[in-house]
Amino acid sequence: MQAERSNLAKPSPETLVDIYRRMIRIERNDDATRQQIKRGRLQMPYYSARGQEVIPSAISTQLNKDDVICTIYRGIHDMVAKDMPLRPLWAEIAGRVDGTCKGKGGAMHLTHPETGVMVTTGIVGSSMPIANGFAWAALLDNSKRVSIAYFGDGASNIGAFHEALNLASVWKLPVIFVCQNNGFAEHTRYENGTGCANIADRAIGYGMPGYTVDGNNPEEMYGYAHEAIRRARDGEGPTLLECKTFRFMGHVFGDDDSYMTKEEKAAAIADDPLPKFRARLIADGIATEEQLAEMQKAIEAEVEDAIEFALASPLPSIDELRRDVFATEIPA
Amino acid sequence: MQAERSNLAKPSPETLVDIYRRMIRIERNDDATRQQIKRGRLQMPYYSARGQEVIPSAISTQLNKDDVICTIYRGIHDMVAKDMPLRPLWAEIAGRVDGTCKGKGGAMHLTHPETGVMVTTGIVGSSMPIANGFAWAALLDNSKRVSIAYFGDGASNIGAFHEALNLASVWKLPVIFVCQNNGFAEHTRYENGTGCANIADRAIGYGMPGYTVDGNNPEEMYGYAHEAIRRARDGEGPTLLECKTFRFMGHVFGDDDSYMTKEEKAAAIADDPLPKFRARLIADGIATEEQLAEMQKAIEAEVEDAIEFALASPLPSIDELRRDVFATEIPA
Amino acid sequence: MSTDTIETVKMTGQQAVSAALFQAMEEDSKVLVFGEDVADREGGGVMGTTRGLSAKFGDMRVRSTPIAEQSIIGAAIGAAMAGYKPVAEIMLMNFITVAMDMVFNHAAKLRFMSGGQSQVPLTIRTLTGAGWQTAGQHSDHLEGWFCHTAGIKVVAPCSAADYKGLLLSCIQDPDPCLFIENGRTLFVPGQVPIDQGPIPLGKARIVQEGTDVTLVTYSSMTLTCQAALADLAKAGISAEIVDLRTLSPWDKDTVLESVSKTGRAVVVHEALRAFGPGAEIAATIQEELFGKLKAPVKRLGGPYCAVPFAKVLEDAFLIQPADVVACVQSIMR
Amino acid sequence: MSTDTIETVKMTGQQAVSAALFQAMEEDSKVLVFGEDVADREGGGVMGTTRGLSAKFGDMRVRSTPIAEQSIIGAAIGAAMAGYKPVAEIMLMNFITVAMDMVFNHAAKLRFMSGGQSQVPLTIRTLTGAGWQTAGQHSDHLEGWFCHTAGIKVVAPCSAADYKGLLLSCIQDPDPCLFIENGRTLFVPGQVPIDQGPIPLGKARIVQEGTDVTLVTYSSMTLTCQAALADLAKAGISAEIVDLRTLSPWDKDTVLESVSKTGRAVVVHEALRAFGPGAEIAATIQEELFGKLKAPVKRLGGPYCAVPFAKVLEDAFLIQPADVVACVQSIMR
Ligand SMILES: Cc1ncc(C[n+]2csc(CCOP(=O)(O)OP(=O)(O)O)c2C)c(N)n1
Ligand SMILES: Cc1ncc(C[n+]2csc(CCOP(=O)(O)OP(=O)(O)O)c2C)c(N)n1
Ligand SMILES: [Mg+2]
Ligand SMILES: [Mg+2]
Repeated sequence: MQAERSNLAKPSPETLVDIYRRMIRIERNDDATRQQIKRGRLQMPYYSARGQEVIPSAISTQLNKDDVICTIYRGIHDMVAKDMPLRPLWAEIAGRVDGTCKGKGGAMHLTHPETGVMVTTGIVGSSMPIANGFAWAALLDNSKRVSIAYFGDGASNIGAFHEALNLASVWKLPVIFVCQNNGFAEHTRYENGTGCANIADRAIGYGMPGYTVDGNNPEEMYGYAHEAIRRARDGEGPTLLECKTFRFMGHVFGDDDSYMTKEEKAAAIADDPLPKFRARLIADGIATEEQLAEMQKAIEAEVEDAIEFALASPLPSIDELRRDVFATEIPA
Repeated sequence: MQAERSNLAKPSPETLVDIYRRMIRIERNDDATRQQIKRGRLQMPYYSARGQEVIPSAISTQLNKDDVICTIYRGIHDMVAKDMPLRPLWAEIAGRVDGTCKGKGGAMHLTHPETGVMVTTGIVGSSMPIANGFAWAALLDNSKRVSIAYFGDGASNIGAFHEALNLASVWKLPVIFVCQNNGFAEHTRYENGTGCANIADRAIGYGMPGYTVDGNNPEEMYGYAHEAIRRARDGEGPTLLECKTFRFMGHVFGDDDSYMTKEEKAAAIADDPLPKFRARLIADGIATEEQLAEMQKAIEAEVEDAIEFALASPLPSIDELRRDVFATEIPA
Repeated sequence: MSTDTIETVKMTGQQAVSAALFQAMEEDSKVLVFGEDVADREGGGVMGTTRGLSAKFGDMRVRSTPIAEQSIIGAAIGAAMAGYKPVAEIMLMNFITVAMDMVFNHAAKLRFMSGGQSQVPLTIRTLTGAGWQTAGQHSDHLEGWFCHTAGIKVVAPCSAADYKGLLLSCIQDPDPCLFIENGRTLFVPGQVPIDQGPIPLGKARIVQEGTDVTLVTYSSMTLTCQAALADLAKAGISAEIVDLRTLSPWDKDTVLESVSKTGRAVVVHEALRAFGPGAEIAATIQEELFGKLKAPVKRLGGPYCAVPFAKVLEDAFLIQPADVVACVQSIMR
Repeated sequence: MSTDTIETVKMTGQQAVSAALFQAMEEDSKVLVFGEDVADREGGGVMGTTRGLSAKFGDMRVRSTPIAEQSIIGAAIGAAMAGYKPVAEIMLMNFITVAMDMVFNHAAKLRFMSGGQSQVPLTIRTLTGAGWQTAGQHSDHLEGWFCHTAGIKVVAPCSAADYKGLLLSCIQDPDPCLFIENGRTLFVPGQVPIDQGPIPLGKARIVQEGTDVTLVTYSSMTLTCQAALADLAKAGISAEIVDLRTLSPWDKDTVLESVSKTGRAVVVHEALRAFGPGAEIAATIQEELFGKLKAPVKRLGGPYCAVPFAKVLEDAFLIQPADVVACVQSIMR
């Protein structure tokens, strides 16, 4: 489905700058993560979202702190966009006590309720049924809270997607299903795993609106997200947003890209939304070179600080194996 | 989607009579089953398909013996339509050694490979992923065999439906997904469990044709089934058929129908496809009163014989608990 | 164990479950009930167990769902994390197989993986058990899988009073609980104290005191063991019956105390014997009471096959009182 | 056990799995391989284990699938019933939770429920195990669930030769088999007889002969037990290591024979200790060898929690050689 661009809400200049702030914060953080892994200071499989910054940034600029997200292993960009503080984030991926999860969850299971990051799952599709529960709770609370489920294109082929979208529609839940369609599921090209031309085509099967959006276009992403959020807050029910994008670093950081062509990868990177958007902001006089450089410096300092904080944080005690299994600690 | 009625294949007079033969055989067998349960000669939960006779009859008249079906607990009509012999069928639901499954599977798990009844599942949705496997095997065999998955409207809301239809589409499998939409899932009305107006609307989400068909109209059912079977045999891939119908006996034989209105039930029964079709055949001179009475008497005799055969068949030995777990018997 | 002294009312396990749900929803507005056909519009449950709840508490707190167990448990998890206490019904235990990811990878693990930030005070009610000729896909006792899962409690009552008291405790518990109803115990009437409140999880119930052998059991097999008492007595054997009621965590102290006294133990459950819950109990007893046992710990459980349809086979599949008697006798000499 | 006499080649478990797949597909045109990313177009598997198969046997016999485990196992079941021998890959064991209905209610039961008419000669390959910091949803050893399921065989090799020989047997077996690869054993090189054929299912392997205690183990913990041998020897303890290799059906005879000789047994596995596979083995040993044991049967298994992320916690989660030594010493006095 295509809502006419014309009547899509437009982001204000301030909002555009805020979207950029979230994007550059995601990118700087991602870059630093890859550096630390290369330098052997972090050990973990890392699912970089480099290239997908626009999607959660354009959405999160319209979210409140108490709006919740359920995301996936490739979700640190979604968390950073939701303004998760970087110190506990880094302490977590470094497996330290000051991590969001005391080092017990790790990069694939970061959780930070204060900023609305409720669930990060490593299971394809599973963010969606759980997001419904938060949306149901919002209705029960008579709150206008919105619940967002982030997932990938490949995840739209698993049963949980189907069950979750149907339930959300029947119950008219204030939830938004955000498919970050980067064209690949691990090594499988979209069309080799997915029966339909656009994932948004599936929305009609649930009686909900579905939009195929250029996930690298900040204005367009903002506009469709605005409509989906409005529907949720106005009690009109769920929306499916298919956001087309590309992941620059492959499935897991370090894998070989033999399953994609050099050309398509080069083309995608040449079309990197981040520098393009930055140039646009300056060209249109929405922000100045200096202002954005300032912003970037501050963010780089924040990242640096988070890394040092994380690596200085102690390792968890093995007593943690007996804690948080249940509310009450398991006796030794 | 609606393929124009005009270019649908039309059943020959002989075929119409054959469809009726299957329908009356289903109905007589169903009636006898309910009588035997009432008389206490059978103990089992019975999921009558009274009212849904047209669907598998119009399909099966176009199937070969080696075309396979995977059906569900409410599936005895599908089996009878596929010409499963009644003696082993009855012996099975009576739990006897001469049953299709030696009495080990029962009414919910009848299996009869000779007539292509490969799987009967008691799990909602599970007939579909397995039917794909038979379709894949047909491709590997370079055979024109068709695989049919029968399921209900409620089953279209479970994950297995989604995964199966998507895989079938991506693999272009010769499988037909036949949804017998009787308007209820146990006690839940269609619209209270299903997000879309028509289940056929979901087909586009898999890039396959989907048709909403009057499942009580033999010609229409025949025509759409013909198109789906043609596509499968010609290597054009899967089709979703949503066949609208009604179940006269509730979810499980004996349940109270408080969840449906007397009016809708009365209206459906007044519209019983069986007598209507019978009258049509005679009115149009396609068959004579005598001919159909003859046919019915023969079928009633077949049913009678099957009942007597079944109830005379011995009970299984408890050694059966050690048999058929694996290919080799488990030592006592 | 005797309830003569306090005022009781006679009700079935099903009525006790219903009473617990009404009481819990009454006492705590955060308690929700949902699952397939649970609302009154759908007849208040296929078995009628949840009948009247939606009429009383409204259709936002009591909701019927599509047939989609992953989304049922998923929604329950999210609502629980958001501060509610959902009681999700999985109509029959075999159907939980389509929701194992939600139960195992999520409900049971989210508290741990989040370093204690997330809590999932969720109760899953489900019904199962052989005896109704529902055959291979509607009768299995799968509690063993969940006992082998860290982060979820497993409860399997037998008596009407336990059905009420333990369900109340599951609902109040801050962690996920699997509450298993059995088709042969659910409709058995029993005396339930009129003011029956929560019964603590993890505490067994001595159904019968005895001196020669301890029968460690739960759910349907508690009835079977009770039915064996007369013949055991005839054979001059005094059996003590321990109904675990909660399987995970199970009441090691009560079991070990009883077996220390009797010197013999037979573990009896409907679930398959092979790699079943009884193995954990037997392995623990032999380890803790090594050298103090008069006989090896025996286990009775379902044979290694699917639940068969034919009545004669289903009866053979289920452990019968005579099997219990024979097994006990085999270790009395 | 020594292979010096016969000609061997050095390869990892992964290479052995690949060799078995090539050999099986070569020998029998009915053998199929499919799962997520298994074809060469997708790189021949995320780990490269199936690399080269689709190039050699074509993309009808070797197919990559969408991310949809229910439909993967479902298609495998149908193809198996239609006369093929599918080897379906579930990338990691935790993902089988979304396909439990297909495995449990269907693959394992169809032969029985059909009275022997249906056969499901299906092999499910899956990888798991802690040690790679993949944390709570990518590391679990769930074999216990399948051992407690009637109608499916469970295989969990450790050595490269066993990876090859047992996978060949699973593929040829007329019934469903779950073949469990472990991330810490899969890449360990070992000597494999050049003509390594099928190794019978249900037969254990004596990895090390000894006289004082029997270590009953499988998969990753076979390596851990071997690593404990030196310190055990230092402590003057001669340990016999029995690698079960097949868990269901397991090799009772070999285990009982060994324990009859040593008089002591410790069961060691990576799966959670609570209600784990080790309980069945311990319960069986105490029952069969009652009165003949010098010490209680001990069990070592994963602690009751999810697999943690931090390396220090993951190491503490996994049984270490020192834990094995300490446990053995506790029963030597
Ligand atoms: C149920 C399940 N099956 C398989 C996997 C393994 N896996 C992890 S990520 C992935 C690809 C997911 O692709 P997509 O949904 O497009 O998300 P992306 O990684 O592209 O962001 C797969 C198959 C999993 N985590 N869960
Ligand atoms: C996975 C699963 N969940 C729930 C059930 C219980 N159940 C049996 S039939 C049924 C209703 C199915 O409705 P529908 O698909 O419309 O088929 P119908 O019975 O109307 O023919 C339900 C919920 C089941 N068998 N399997
Ligand atoms: Mg993707
Ligand atoms: Mg229906």
